[in-house]
Amino acid sequence: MSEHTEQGGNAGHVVPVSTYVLVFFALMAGTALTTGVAYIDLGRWNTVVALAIAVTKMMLVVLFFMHAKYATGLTRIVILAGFFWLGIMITLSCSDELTRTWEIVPKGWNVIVPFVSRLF
Amino acid sequence: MSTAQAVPAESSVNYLNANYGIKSWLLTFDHKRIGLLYLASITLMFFVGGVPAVLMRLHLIEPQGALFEPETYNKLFSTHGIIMVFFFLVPSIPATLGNFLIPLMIGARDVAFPKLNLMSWYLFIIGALFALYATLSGGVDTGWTFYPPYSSSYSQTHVVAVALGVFIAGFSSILTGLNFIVTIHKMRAPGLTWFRLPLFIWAMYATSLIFVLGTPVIAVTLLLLGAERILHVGIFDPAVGGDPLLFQHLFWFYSHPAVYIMILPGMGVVSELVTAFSRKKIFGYSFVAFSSLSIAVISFVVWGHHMFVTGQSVYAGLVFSVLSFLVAIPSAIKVFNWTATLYRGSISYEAPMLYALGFIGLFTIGGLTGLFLASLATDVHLNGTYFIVAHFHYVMVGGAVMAYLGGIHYWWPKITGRLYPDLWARIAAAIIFIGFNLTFFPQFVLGYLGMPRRYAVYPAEFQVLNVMSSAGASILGIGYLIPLIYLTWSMRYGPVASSNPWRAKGLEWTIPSPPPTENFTEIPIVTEEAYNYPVAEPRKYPSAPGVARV
Amino acid sequence: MMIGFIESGLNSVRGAAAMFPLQPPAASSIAEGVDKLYLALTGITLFFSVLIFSIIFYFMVKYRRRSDDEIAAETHTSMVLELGWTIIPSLICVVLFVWSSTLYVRNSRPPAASTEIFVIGKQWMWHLQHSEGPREINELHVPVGVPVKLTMTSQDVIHDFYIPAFRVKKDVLPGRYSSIWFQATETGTYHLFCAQYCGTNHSEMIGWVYVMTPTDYAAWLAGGEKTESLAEQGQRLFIQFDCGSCHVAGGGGRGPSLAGLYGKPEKLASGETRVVDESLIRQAILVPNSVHMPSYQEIMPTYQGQIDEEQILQLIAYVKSLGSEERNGK
Amino acid sequence: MSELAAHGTHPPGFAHQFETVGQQREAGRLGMWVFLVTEILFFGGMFASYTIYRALHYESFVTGSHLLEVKFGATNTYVLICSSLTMALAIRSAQTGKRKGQIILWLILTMIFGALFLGLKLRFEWYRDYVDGIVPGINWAYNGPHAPGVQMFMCFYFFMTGLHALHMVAGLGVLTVLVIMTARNKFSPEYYAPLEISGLYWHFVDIVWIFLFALLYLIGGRYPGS
Repeated sequence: MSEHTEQGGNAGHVVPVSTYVLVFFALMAGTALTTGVAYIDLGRWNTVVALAIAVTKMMLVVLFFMHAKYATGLTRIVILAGFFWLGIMITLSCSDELTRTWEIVPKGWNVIVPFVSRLF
Repeated sequence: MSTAQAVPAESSVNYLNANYGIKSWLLTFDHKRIGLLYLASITLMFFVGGVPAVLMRLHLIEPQGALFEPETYNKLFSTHGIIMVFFFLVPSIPATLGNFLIPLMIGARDVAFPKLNLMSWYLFIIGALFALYATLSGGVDTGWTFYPPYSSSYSQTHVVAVALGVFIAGFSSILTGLNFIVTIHKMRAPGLTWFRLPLFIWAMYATSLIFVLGTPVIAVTLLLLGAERILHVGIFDPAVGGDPLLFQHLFWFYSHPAVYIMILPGMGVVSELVTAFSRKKIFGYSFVAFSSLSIAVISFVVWGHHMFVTGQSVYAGLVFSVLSFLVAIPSAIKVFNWTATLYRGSISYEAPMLYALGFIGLFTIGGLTGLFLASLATDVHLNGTYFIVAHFHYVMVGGAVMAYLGGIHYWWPKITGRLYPDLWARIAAAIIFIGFNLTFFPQFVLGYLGMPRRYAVYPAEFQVLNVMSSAGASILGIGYLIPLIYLTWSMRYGPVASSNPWRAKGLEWTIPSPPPTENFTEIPIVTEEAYNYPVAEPRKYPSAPGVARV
Repeated sequence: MMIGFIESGLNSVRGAAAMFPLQPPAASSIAEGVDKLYLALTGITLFFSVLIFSIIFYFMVKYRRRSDDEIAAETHTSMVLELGWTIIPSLICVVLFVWSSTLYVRNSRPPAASTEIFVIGKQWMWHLQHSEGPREINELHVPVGVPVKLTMTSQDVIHDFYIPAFRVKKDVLPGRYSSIWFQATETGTYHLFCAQYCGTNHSEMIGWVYVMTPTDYAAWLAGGEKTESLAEQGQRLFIQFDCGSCHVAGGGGRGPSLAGLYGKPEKLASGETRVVDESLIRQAILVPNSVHMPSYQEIMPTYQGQIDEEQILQLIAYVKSLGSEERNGK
Repeated sequence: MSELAAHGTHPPGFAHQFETVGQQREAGRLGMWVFLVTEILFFGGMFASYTIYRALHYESFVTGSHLLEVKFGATNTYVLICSSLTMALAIRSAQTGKRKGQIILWLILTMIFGALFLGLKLRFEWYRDYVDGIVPGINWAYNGPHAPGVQMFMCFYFFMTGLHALHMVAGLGVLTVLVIMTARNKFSPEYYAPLEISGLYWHFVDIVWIFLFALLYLIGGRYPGS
């Protein structure tokens, strides 16, 4: 599967056309699926499903089209750092925005559940 | 390490005399020349931002305001803040010393992307021109924080032009940070492992992380603010369900880490200075190195302490408070390690060392007073008062600017190939230290007494302390002018510097002063740790040839 | 003779302290706690600053370079030291966090039986409205020893209500209510500042807080023009806007009865349960559909633009008074 | 520059500050990934605001979402996925040393899909929105339920899709340059870094759209009564 065009690990990885086509069809199917699911009443889960499919599609693009699957550890750390920091921003701003109306100090899961469920 | 051949600067071709003319500067891709372009432009911005500060202190001598209408005063503090934060402090050490030194210190011929580097400078200049245009054509009166709905719906001044300037200058930061990260990862000389890097490089790496991860957020936030102001649509405006506090969250997501953009490079400089002038390996290398990284990371999770009194939820307040305390620890580790480095050293007191010691002292006070603001109960009283003003000036001026000046003095012989009069430099350092404390210490007291910041007029009982502060400011102002004069003088008339006038360690001191355009004739192979000063007791320090001293 | 000397010395120190106060007047029940924490923090700051400064100074002198060719002696990184100056500051921070947060959380909750005063900030003045009716501008009269709760909102930009002597401060935001409370402990006159930059005359958005003995305060309330109480003003508005045609007292109308509603948790159509407080009533008047109750139709029109912040406060006071009447009746 | 002679022959596209071709390629790749991280946080600022406001004004956002037509959003998603595939194939052609005609073909196809995306967006969405009066700040005539919240949703819709479209336009510019460079025989299996790096950017813009489609068009579902 791996076919290097140059000496050492620097060279770009050549991905077989079949893999690209497979990923392509998976992406198309994912789009059809997410569109279709939107017309079924799943309550709160509609958003969860839509986001889950979007994340899966993103993973496919990042891993195969963008060659992250064949990239160095450093590249992967860079990608993860981006999402980690996005996570920091969203979580901590929500920790204020979504808890302002709280009257009583909720305990344990009582904190997490209403907090998370408001996002979906 | 390849040994230095101290070539007399006059006779050799170096980056300064390789070619001449405006074009050779404005179209240069040489990181050293770009560093100097930044040096010139931010020095200009420093004095542009300094004039309003002087006028403000003069105005505040009298409780009713000695000089201006409140409207003008508001524009003065806004201009001072915007210029100093976005156009001086943020680019100060990274863009000048960072650009100049990173390739030299890691044994590279240039940064990874020289064209991008020049583009960063042009973006900075374009951003600065917008800010200057806005200032000259009537100014802006929102403060550097641009809080809506005042900035989006009520202010009658040039908010959009300034925001655009900051937006564009932001991209300059992003590209600089990107360039540095790639350079430090990919351009290190053979043998120069991460734990052999000078601590300045670690600090610049941590700074670049903040540039890259924080700056895009302020960019998009200002974009949203501009759109709200131009199109009159509701994003942060509560009149249509928007939340003005969301702006503050996004703003401080960048602007709190931005404080560390200002101080981390200063910490890096001080690590270099303390080792060079005590001729010792740094105490606790890995602790100092990792504290830089942890400061960079923690800086992103503490922003809510700017919002303890804004009506942020109590729960978020508690989370942000505990995280804010966390950032004190790596800072403390650094201070203790610098102090311990002095132990049994061979300490000399040239001007750069005076700045470095001044930095440690002032940063200690600045950092410790931060504890008052991380503590929820005291922050409620102190937030929005002069206590805040004093605290962040201790960190940013007492800290960052002292380190910047120390660094400029330390590497000046390398940059220009000339020495400056050390006596004058020491006098200036002392004047700045004294002037600084006289200016800002009274403001701690003012803040505790309850005087709010951004007040054009104030109750008469605060006058004594305000006059003290203004008196100190006049000393501080003079202090800043002295280096400008003798450094400019030395460029032409200063004694010629050897390649290593301080007998310091580091790759940058192994090449001629000023360095040749390609930095290293042969890329060095590094075989030793940073700051590997000789230690065996009876041996004499080997004399470097061609040392010239004032 | 000696004693007299010391006394005169002390007096001159006191005189200097009066000229150079290092502490603002402390005139509320929470001021002492905050000041203690402040003092502790100052102590920590002084201790570490002095420590660092003296060590540096000592090393500077002791290890000064005596000849140009001198080299340093070898030292090694000590794990004990590194851990020591990591752990000790961490412990100090933990103590400070717990101390300050306990104080903050305790200070953030007003006692149940607080006198209520409403504050509206606008460029560049403070409107203060007592429940009993009197209105003030840039002046606030409060009785000593009674907990006072301020419910605050802004008509334009963000302001900040700050009384240094009480150690209380809170941003006053447009579009929502924020609140603080205090219990004055010393009679006197104290500064009131706006501490969030709000435009041209920000520094003139200041005033005075007069803390009076209860009898003086009662006299002050009784004096001046006879005004309706806030709830009575709200009731007039309630009639004027014909709110009662839907919100029929005793229930059965197209909207919920408002009696006894205040302070009760209510399940909303969105599935959320919220306590009926000032913010919720305000939202119900301005954006009714966002908080409507499941058993009623979404028919209430918005009153956005037809009613100002002051009138909303009057209506809130009226709704609250309905609650208390019902409870009194039981 | 003068010491380049020391490195023997000058490989195509080799810059003087690097020691080896591999170093240069890795630097370029890392640089682009770091840039994409800044892009994540750039769009992230909007995603964060969107998430918070959506949580606070859920019903308004659902109402606003229903003003958008899923069929156009979905079509454009398909179009962008196609363009991502052709972009990947263009790079592969260069990697494996195919004739330049083939590389150009894939690049042009990518550009056609990109332009198609923008065309659809402009003609069938933004233009109609403008006619229908649901463009906040420019032509706003909406008077249905939840008007303030819907306006806020539409603001975010236009900012996010607008910024995304700007990135597409920039990408089309980059692709044009790549076509010219390919035509001038700049690329070979040894040197195709500009293609590879631009590809990363193009795929990233695709990913942003994948999320925009899910968040803007599909939230709250499209089933009757949602």
